[in-house]
Amino acid sequence: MNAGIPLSYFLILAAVMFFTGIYGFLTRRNLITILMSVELILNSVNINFLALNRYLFPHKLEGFFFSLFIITVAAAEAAVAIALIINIYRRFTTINVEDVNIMKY
Amino acid sequence: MNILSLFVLIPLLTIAGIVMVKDIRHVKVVSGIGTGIQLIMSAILTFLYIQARQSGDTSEMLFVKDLVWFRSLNIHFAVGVDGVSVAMIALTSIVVFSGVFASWEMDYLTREFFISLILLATGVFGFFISLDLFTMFLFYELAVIPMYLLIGIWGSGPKEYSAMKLTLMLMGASALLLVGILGIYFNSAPEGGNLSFNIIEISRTTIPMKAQYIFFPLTFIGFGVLGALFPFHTWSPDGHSSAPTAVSMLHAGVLMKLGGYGAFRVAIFLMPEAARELSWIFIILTTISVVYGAFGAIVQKDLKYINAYSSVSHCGLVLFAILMMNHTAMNGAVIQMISHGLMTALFFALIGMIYGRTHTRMINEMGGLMKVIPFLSVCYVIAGLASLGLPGLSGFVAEMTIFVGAFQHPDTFQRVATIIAVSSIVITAVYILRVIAILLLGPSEKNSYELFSDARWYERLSTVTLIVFIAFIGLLPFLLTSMTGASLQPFMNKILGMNIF
Amino acid sequence: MTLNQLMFILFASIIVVFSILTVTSRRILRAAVYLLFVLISTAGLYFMLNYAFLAAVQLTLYAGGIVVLIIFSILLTSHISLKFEPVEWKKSLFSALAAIAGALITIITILDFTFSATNEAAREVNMRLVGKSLLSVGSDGYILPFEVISVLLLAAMVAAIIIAKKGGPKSTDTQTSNYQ
Amino acid sequence: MTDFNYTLWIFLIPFLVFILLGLAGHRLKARISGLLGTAALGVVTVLSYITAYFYYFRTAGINDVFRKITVFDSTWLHFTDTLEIKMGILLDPISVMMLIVISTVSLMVHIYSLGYMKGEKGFERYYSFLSLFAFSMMGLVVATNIFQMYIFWELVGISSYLLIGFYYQKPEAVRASKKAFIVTRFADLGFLIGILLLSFNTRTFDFSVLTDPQGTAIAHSSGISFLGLSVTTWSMILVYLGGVGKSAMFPFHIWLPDAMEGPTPVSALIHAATMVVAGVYLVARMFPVYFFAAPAALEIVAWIGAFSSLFAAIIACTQTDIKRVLAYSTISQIGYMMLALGVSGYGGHDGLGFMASMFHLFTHAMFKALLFLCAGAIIHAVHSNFMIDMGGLRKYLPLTHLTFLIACLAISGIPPFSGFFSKDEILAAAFHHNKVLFFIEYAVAGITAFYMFRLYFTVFRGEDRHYHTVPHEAPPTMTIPLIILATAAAFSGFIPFSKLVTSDGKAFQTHIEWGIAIPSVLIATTGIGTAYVMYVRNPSLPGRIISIFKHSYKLALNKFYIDEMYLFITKKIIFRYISEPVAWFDRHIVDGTMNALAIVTQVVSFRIREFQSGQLQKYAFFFISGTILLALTLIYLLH
Repeated sequence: MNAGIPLSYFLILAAVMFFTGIYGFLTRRNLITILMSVELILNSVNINFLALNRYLFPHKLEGFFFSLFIITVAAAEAAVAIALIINIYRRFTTINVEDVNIMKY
Repeated sequence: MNILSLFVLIPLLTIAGIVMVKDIRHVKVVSGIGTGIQLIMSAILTFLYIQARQSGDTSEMLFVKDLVWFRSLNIHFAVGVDGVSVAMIALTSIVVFSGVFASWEMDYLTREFFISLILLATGVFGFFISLDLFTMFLFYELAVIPMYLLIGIWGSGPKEYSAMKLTLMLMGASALLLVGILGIYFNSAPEGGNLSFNIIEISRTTIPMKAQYIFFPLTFIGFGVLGALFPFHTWSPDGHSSAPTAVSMLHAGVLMKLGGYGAFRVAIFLMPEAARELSWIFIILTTISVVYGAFGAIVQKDLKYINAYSSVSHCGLVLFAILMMNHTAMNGAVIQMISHGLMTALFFALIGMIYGRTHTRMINEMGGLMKVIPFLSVCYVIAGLASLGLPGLSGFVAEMTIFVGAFQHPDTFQRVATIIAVSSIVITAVYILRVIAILLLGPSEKNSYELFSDARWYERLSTVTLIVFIAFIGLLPFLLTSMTGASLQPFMNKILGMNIF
Repeated sequence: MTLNQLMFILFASIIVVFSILTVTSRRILRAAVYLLFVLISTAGLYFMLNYAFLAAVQLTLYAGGIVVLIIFSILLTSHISLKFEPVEWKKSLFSALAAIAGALITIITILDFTFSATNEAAREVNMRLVGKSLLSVGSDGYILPFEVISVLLLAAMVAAIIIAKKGGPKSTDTQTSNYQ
Repeated sequence: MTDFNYTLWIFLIPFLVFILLGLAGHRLKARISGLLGTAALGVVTVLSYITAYFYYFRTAGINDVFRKITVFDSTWLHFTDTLEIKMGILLDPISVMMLIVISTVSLMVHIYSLGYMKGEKGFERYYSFLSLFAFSMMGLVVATNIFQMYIFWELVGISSYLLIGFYYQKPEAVRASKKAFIVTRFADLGFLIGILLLSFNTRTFDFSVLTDPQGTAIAHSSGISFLGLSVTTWSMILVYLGGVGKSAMFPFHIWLPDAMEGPTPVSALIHAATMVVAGVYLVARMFPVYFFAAPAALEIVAWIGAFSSLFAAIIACTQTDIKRVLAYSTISQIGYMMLALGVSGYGGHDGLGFMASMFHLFTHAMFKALLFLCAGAIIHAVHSNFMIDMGGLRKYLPLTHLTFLIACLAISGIPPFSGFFSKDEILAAAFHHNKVLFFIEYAVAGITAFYMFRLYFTVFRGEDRHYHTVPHEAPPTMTIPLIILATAAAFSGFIPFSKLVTSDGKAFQTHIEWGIAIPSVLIATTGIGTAYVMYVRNPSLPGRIISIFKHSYKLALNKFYIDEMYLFITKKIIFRYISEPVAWFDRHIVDGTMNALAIVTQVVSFRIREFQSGQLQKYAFFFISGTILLALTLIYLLH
């Protein structure tokens, strides 16, 4: 199904997505939106893994499994992160990342 | 057991003894015994040394012992002494012994105080016996660190500031020193072969000129800071004035000598070519030190400041003499180190004792002490006279040897510098006599002075020990100079063998 | 233009547009929904790459699990009509610069690089193969990561409960002081 | 007795007594320590006389030349192969003569002090210091090398310091002792630099090499020149500077009048008879070097001597403190000796000035010590130093009066008293050398006679003052030394010095040059007459004269404000303009730099600390920018 589409298209798409995620990570102040940016980043990496696996090493499964595990880890991470966010919200009554700065100096 | 290793071992055993003693009052006794043994040991060492020399042992270092303790970098625990180190060891044991008795009245954290004090002494002894640059540096650090605690905890006045300043400056110096030592190490085998930290081995090779130009100033300044080289002397007034008595004694008496000794044993001995080329810079600095310290002392009001500035002046003279790079001046430098060590220790001991009675160190708040505490006052006068170079006391011998030696230098520049340095003897007389006149002489107005008791037994022991040695050197200098003078011959051979001539 | 290309362009434009919307939208719930679109389109890409299983996982886990989790937490922590303050222009500018610079470098590098594919025959990824691989050792066995990931999941579960749970000695202190 | 080994005891005995009294003196009874000191000095005196007898009349005079005998010379401090400090005993005519002077005056002072210092606190300390002084002075005169001389030079300086400051609770005494030490120390700096220069040029400290007229030292001396004078000349001028300080010549004379704060016997011993002539002795000791290698320096010696003698004589006329008059008179007389050396030649009759100088040194020691001891007796009787409190003491103190008169006549140069002979030789030597100097000394002779008899007439003649207790003659311990010294002052002029103490050791004939002697006696008599008129016949005259010469009188009374100039230099220049700025510089610039370094470090570290802001996104931003930069570098810059 991928005939006629060069590998670099996938990679460029992933790069754009990745840096959009980065931009979000740097600008967003709400912790949940930051988490969403992280999800974007993870997905872009997944696309890369799979595209490279499919185009360059179709006889192997490393990329596939890597993506699989990344998805799993992302799930775990999201769960923990949201738990953390809720806890932070409870303690600081905000989830604004700029207000959570007692870990300084 | 090598006799030199005992000099590191005995202090450590003393520390162990102090830790184990139950009654806090016995701590002093243990320290006294430990340092007393040390004193006897150094007498034995001196005796053995002279005996060995007389029986015709002409090797550069005696009682040599060499243990490898870090093979991959060729670091050894190498010990050995020549006449200069023997003299310095004797000085250290005298001052430490006297210092313990001078701090007999210490009652705050006594145990910890004496542990730190003796740890400091360990470092100093280790420094003087080391033949290995790395071990030497190690012991140097060991001597500097307890100083921070001793001043910071048991000091007076702005003690934290002073302790911090002193430690930071000395640490900065040791950073330079470490670079210098490593530089020497990596250039210690210019024709290939094993790199070495051993002073004797390095001295047989010639470090490349390019390296010398870089590492000589580093090493010399590194040691010079400890020897109160202008403009790196400012730790000295603050440090001394804040330090407790025994620490001032040890610091001015012994620790500052590490600078002179190191500059001479490491900087000049291993890199004589660069020393000759660059000495003019340092001669200017040391000449400034000598005169400037003396002028600085004139207007001070705090006894310890006066003495600190006077130390700057006298220690400047040590470095000055070393830079002249001839036999007589260097010999003078060694004697000056010992002489200054003894008399400045005496000064600080007496200042501590006077402070213990009057609770002030400001000279204009005191007066006429001669009448109420004659013993201490006479000791102070003797220390003062030694400091201003009265014949018959050690200061004269040292200064004259330096001046005559320095004046034999063939270059006019050095001789002019010598004349400037010589003029400090007048300024010294001014500030010494000023203090004596204000502090000791004149009428004693205050009634509270009547209550003062003159020196107690431990104070007498402390001061008399020092005075005996001051007078001994002053009256019979040839005994000391023959011992140190002969040991300077290898230096001279190396310097004379330089290809610069 | 083949259908494949058309599909790719469709998915790619959805991904790019909604990614940007996700990170710029000032309403948090909308951002979450945009993220959902992105994730679904990504699943479409997986289909295109012939990894149907993974696309399914993506749909269920991401679109079904994580996004729902995120929406829950949004509802827990903020008001539904919350509208963010606009981002500080300085911060936005520098972040954008960093992101664009990074993207440019990456893209240029990708375009410069010539990828060389192997000639070996492709291998079909089906459920059987995945299951076997996950539970076997050897050259195609992933039992170790599999076990590790299962422990991780367990740990994450426990951690999520512990963290989110009220109480704990320290937090009680803080909370009591907060409530007082 | 001709190997002179016993001379070692001449300076060992006082040293041992010093140690003994210094360490254990306070345990002894005061009287015992005094007697011990005196007895020891008695032994020393006997030994000195024996030495002199054997030296002058038994051993040394082979072929009428007095040899230099080095009794003993051992290395004390080794410098280089050629330079070392030795401690030894050198006997030659001048050192043996000095031994006599020192031991005699010392013994007299020791005995005198038994009475004078009786009951003083610190009696044993006093005797221990006196012994220290005797030891150092003996060591100084018998020195075999210039460095030994310097060592003992410093030691006499310190004994002088200790003795001037004997009454250490009296602020004036403390100040005076400090001043004396520092002024002489400053001069000694010149001495030391001179020694260094000289030894650098000649490679020796040893007198026997240095002063050998045919020796290498003198031959090699005309080397490099500096500012028109040879280095040797410079070094000899610097060495002479030490002598100027110790002998209180202008401009370093300021310490001597103040030194009168010390006990009077000390003034007699140290500040009149012995220590202050050390400068003269130094020049005499180095005389061949001066004469052959540094004639310009010798000229300076002569002029400084002449100027000081005139200068001090003028001041002496105005002083009212009896001891200060004597102090200025001492300066003036030492000026004579310096002048005599300065105008002297070398060898035979040419060395008349040298011989005269030594001769005058000897006679001066006797009569000046006598004058001071008499002054002590007077002060003892009236409890004041000031002439205004004295008058008509002739009848109360007959013995003191008589001895004082003898001393006055001796110092004024009235025959047949000793001063006449020595002064006559000096004048003769000056006459043959330089007429200007000669006339200055003529004038000084007159002024000397005037101020001495001014002193004499005010104290012993005139009206009685109001005395609290009736003045009475001193105890025998004090009067016996007076009598002995008076005898010496009267008759020592007949000692044939030209046979014994000459510049090259060879005896020569002298005769009194009546053409010079008679006018000098006349001038002295005029001085005495003027004093008689002014202070006995017509006591209102001085006041009128003063009111005429108001300004010059004030100038002289205030010692030409030299003290104030020194005070200005020390207080203002050294303290205010050097030391305080140095101290300030040290605190604020040098230390300030160090502190500034510390402060800069601290400020920078506070700045760096702010990176740790707790702002997660900032960290991320830095991380990502860093990564991008790193990627850039790795991809584009390194390829």
